[in-house]
Amino acid sequence: VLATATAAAHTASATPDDDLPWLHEPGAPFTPYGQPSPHERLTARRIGANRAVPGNGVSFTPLEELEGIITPNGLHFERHHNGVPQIDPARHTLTLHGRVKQPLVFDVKSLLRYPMRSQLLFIECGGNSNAGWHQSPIQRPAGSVHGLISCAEWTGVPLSVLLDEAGVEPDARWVIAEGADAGAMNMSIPLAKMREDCLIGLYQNGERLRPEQGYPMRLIVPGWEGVLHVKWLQRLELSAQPVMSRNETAKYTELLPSGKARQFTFTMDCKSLITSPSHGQSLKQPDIYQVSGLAWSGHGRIRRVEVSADGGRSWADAALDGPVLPRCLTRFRIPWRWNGQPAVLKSRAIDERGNRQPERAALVAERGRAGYFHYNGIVAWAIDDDGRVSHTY
Amino acid sequence: VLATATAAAHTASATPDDDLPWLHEPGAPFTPYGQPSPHERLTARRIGANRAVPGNGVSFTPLEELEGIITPNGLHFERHHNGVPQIDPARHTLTLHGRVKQPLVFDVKSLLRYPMRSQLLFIECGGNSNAGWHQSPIQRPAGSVHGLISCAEWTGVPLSVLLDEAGVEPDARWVIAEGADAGAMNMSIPLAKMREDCLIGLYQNGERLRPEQGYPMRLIVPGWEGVLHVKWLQRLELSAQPVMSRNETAKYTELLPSGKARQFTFTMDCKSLITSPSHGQSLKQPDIYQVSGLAWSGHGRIRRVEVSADGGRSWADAALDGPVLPRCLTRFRIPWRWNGQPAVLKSRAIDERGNRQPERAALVAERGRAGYFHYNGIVAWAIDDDGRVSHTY
Amino acid sequence: APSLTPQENAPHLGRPADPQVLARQRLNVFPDGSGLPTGRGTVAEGGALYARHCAACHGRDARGGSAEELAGAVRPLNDPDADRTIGSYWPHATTLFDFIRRAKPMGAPGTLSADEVYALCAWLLHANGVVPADAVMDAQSLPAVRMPNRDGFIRIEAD
Amino acid sequence: APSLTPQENAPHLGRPADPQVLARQRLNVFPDGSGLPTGRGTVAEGGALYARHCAACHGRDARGGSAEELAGAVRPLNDPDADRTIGSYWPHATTLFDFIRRAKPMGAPGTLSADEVYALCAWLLHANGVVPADAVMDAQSLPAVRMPNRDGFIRIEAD
Ligand code: HEC
Ligand code: HEC
Ligand SMILES: [Ca+2]
Ligand SMILES: [Ca+2]
Ligand SMILES: [Ca+2]
Ligand SMILES: [Ca+2]
Ligand SMILES: [Ca+2]
Ligand SMILES: [Ca+2]
Ligand SMILES: [Co+2]
Ligand SMILES: [Co+2]
Repeated sequence: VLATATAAAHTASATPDDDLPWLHEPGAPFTPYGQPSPHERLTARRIGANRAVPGNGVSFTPLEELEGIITPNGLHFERHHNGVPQIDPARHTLTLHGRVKQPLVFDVKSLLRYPMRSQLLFIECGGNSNAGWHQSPIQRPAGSVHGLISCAEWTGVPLSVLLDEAGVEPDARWVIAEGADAGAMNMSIPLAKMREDCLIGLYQNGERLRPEQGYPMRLIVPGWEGVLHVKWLQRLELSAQPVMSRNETAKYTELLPSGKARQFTFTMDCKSLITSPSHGQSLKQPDIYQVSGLAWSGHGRIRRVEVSADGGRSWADAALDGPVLPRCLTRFRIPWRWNGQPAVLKSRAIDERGNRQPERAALVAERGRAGYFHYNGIVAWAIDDDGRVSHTY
Repeated sequence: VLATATAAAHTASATPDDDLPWLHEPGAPFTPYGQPSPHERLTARRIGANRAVPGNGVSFTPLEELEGIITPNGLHFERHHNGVPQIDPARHTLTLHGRVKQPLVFDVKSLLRYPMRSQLLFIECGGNSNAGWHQSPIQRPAGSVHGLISCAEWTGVPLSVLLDEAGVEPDARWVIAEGADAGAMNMSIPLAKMREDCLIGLYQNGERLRPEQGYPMRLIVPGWEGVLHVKWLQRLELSAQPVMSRNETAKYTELLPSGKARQFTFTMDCKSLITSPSHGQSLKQPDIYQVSGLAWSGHGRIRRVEVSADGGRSWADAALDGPVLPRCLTRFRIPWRWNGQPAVLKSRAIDERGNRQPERAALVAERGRAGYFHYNGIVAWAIDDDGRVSHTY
Repeated sequence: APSLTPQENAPHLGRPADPQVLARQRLNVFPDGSGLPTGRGTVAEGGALYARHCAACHGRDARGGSAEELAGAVRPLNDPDADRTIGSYWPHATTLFDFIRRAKPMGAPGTLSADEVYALCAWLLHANGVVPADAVMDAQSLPAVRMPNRDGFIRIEAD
Repeated sequence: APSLTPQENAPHLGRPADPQVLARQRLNVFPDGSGLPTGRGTVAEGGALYARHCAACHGRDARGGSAEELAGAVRPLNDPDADRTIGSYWPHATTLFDFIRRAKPMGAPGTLSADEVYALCAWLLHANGVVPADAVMDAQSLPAVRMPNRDGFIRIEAD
């Protein structure tokens, strides 16, 4: 019945060129599940995959394209070893066994019946920003270097509830978590941490987990490195000792200059970076610009973020966008007048425990450059006198 | 090079039927923008559109399928009058004129240069839950009755910044906001509210606004009814008087039994509903069930939510999932032991200003049943002795 | 750090609006008639336009179609099933011009001329018994129309 | 409201696990050998399996392929560009069994038999100079292998 009238040309006000077509024709109808505007398709995860094993590698959250603290589900970063398993939730179970009084098996429907808690938390890959160890600063956008971090509202069942149901043997100290991916990745996590605040994650920003983030269930280990948040979780074995899996010995350990290696470095350290202005952007003319960035710490809340526009000679406090939450991304903002001359922008964070984000030089002095993981050095952007922004040390 | 070996049958452990195929084949590769699991495609917006005008109507957020407080962008509810305009951001502008010293035009790129703020806020349509006015309770899932509400982290430019740039004439009292949809919907908003906390919304849960939620820019009017958050915002005219548009006279006004009608009823009142258990679900056997729901108020933070399992004879305090934020959804939870007998579950909220969610009878007594908008009566679910849940009064 | 947290924290990137463009694009019509363009329309002209552009959804005599009832109110406003038509409920006649010009017809909104919108206003007001059959609506007569339910509203959060 | 906030707030919906299924599905292998299945494999058998399943990505003699270097470390661990191979860096031989059984080969993980995994462990340990050419790996000998970098790790957040 909709009479799609041949839009009679405007009689009185002939259609000037600034007339917008969408004002004069019915728009698109309703949809069951929305998608971003086609005009925003460049806001996407940048993929770094192994040519020989397409499911092995990472995809980065484009931090420089985003604002606020929430990462939309479609842009949450990925780190997989052999692709994303396409799991049928009806066939998936969680087995809790080992040093327990009664080994138990839970299916997905049952777990959805348990008490839950929601918490806004970041997940950061241990290898995030690892290019920072390189001798010369990598010339790529902020998200393509530091984008192995995302933040969501995770909802799930506290581990403590399931541990109580199975009954934990007194000599149990560790929980070995295993995923149902092609490689059944396994990690050892201290039982005390699992009891304290870990969740069986079931929801991500309100909807059920996305396949790339562990559907139908994953581990959530607040503030600790990404690999421990085992995706596609199918097994929890309690034991007196860690299993010493490949990803807690050969990988996710940090070689020191001495030749010894740090192991079981769980907590993601206090860190921040300016997302705008950042590499690849350009300041058209001298003017006021909004410096905006993200800060976080696995130890708790961010207490303070300072920003420098002269490479660290002087600093000013940035405003923190509330609510400032523990183990969660925090957005900081500070206006800056650029005078058209070369400048270097930096941010440094301090968390509620007093941990400070170190300068790169101090971090390298302490840890050498062969550690690969846990890079939380101060990130600096150089602005040249044409306003072009690039990554610098 | 990936040697897709013909997966030699497990020699030792012959493949039992419980063996999961995804454990033994590489998973899916990385993607630029993720999508929900196909196993979750039933979690979608339910559409209620006008047969003659497909872009006129609503689509509901499936609240009963979600958890936590964030609505994922693809499930944010829709209310449109003539479809979703497909706007090219390069051709879209915001014109600020009328009772200003200097009328100004802003393009999208420029607005992205302005100071911004992020805030977690609900947007609720004035017509949400309007079926509650019907004589008999509507038998549809919770989201299909009460799902014209969603919650996101909105990031945008405070109106006050643009108003200061244009310079406001002393006699200005109202701002007429107009969208660039097929019908250029216009609404009058008090200048004082616009200055106080309104935003030009540009980001939704971290990414740029979605088309259905107003891309490339919309108004955000914290705590006030949805129609005022004008989508696809293209014009702000300051004036001494409201324009008395169709949507603030013929619609979005509430007839009282006296025949007079309430007008300019901006703030969404204190409200709550249990999302689980809720209509259409069923409790398989007597056991402990987690009662979970949402509470919100346009006046500020939720102070308290009480839940009753005996139709309101007795009440208990539910736990509120932190952080409890002003003008934002708040998740409440309380465990409940169902004894297999018929029961009636209800929730009632109180906000920090002392406003209380009324029983339906009291609301109808005060406002009659012809008001259509601003229904915030207590929502009740009846459980029969087979555990089937249905909507009741 | 002098260059950080400068005196002013916002850039000034608004371009001065071109008065011609402002005038051409402005659709708001206020109860005092401000915003009404020059032009005129009669009840008869409106009737023909209504039949062509609107009757398909709103019904031949502005009621009984698939879309909103525009005229022919029977049940009063204090009836539980009150009829809320233009004549029985709308407080301002100028709202008709503001809405029809920007939103109608649904298939091609904003494509009616000022004369056509004035004519549709005339016919709809006449169909609601608010103006006589020979009424002519224009920038002076439309705002002068006194709607029956002019005083039917109670402002709750704005004075 | 007795039925609300009951004594216990969680249901008990875990089903007791079937010991046979547990034993069949369990992949974890601990440094003390717990979890290792019966079976055995020789360096020679491992060499043939490595050539067939692994060399394509890890290189003929476990280095120089597109994937990780598994053997042939040259630069020591205190060198800025240290080689971290199985022999130079891994602290436990049992990790090899745990990882290869669950994750290899990449195209069809978890499809190698216990014997085949023992054989691959034998060959890889031999290629790294950790066990002699006639070594046989099984549930007793594998955990007994002393890896060169056994004491190369400092536990930071766990004792
Ligand atoms: C294709 C169907 C269709 C056509 C053609 C159409 N309308 Fe409508 N009209 C509607 C719908 C549907 C609504 C309700 C819109 C809404 O909810 O925003 C409406 C609403 C209205 C209203 C507001 C009524 C109220 O009480 O809120 C008026 C006035 C109106 N139309 C007049 C017209 C005129 C004049 C024309 C012709 C120039 C016209 N319509 C053509 C479908 C149509
Ligand atoms: C299709 C390519 C491919 C094939 C075939 C393959 N691998 Fe790998 N392998 C890789 C990749 C890529 C990695 C790094 C994986 C990661 O980052 O999780 C790896 C990692 C490893 C590691 C861990 C090395 C370290 O230091 O962390 C071992 C051990 C290993 N492979 C052994 C084998 C064995 C044994 C086989 C044959 C049974 C095999 N691989 C077949 C690609 C392959
Ligand atoms: Ca919480
Ligand atoms: Ca670590
Ligand atoms: Ca210059
Ligand atoms: Ca905020
Ligand atoms: Ca209202
Ligand atoms: Ca019963
Ligand atoms: Co036009
Ligand atoms: Co198998």
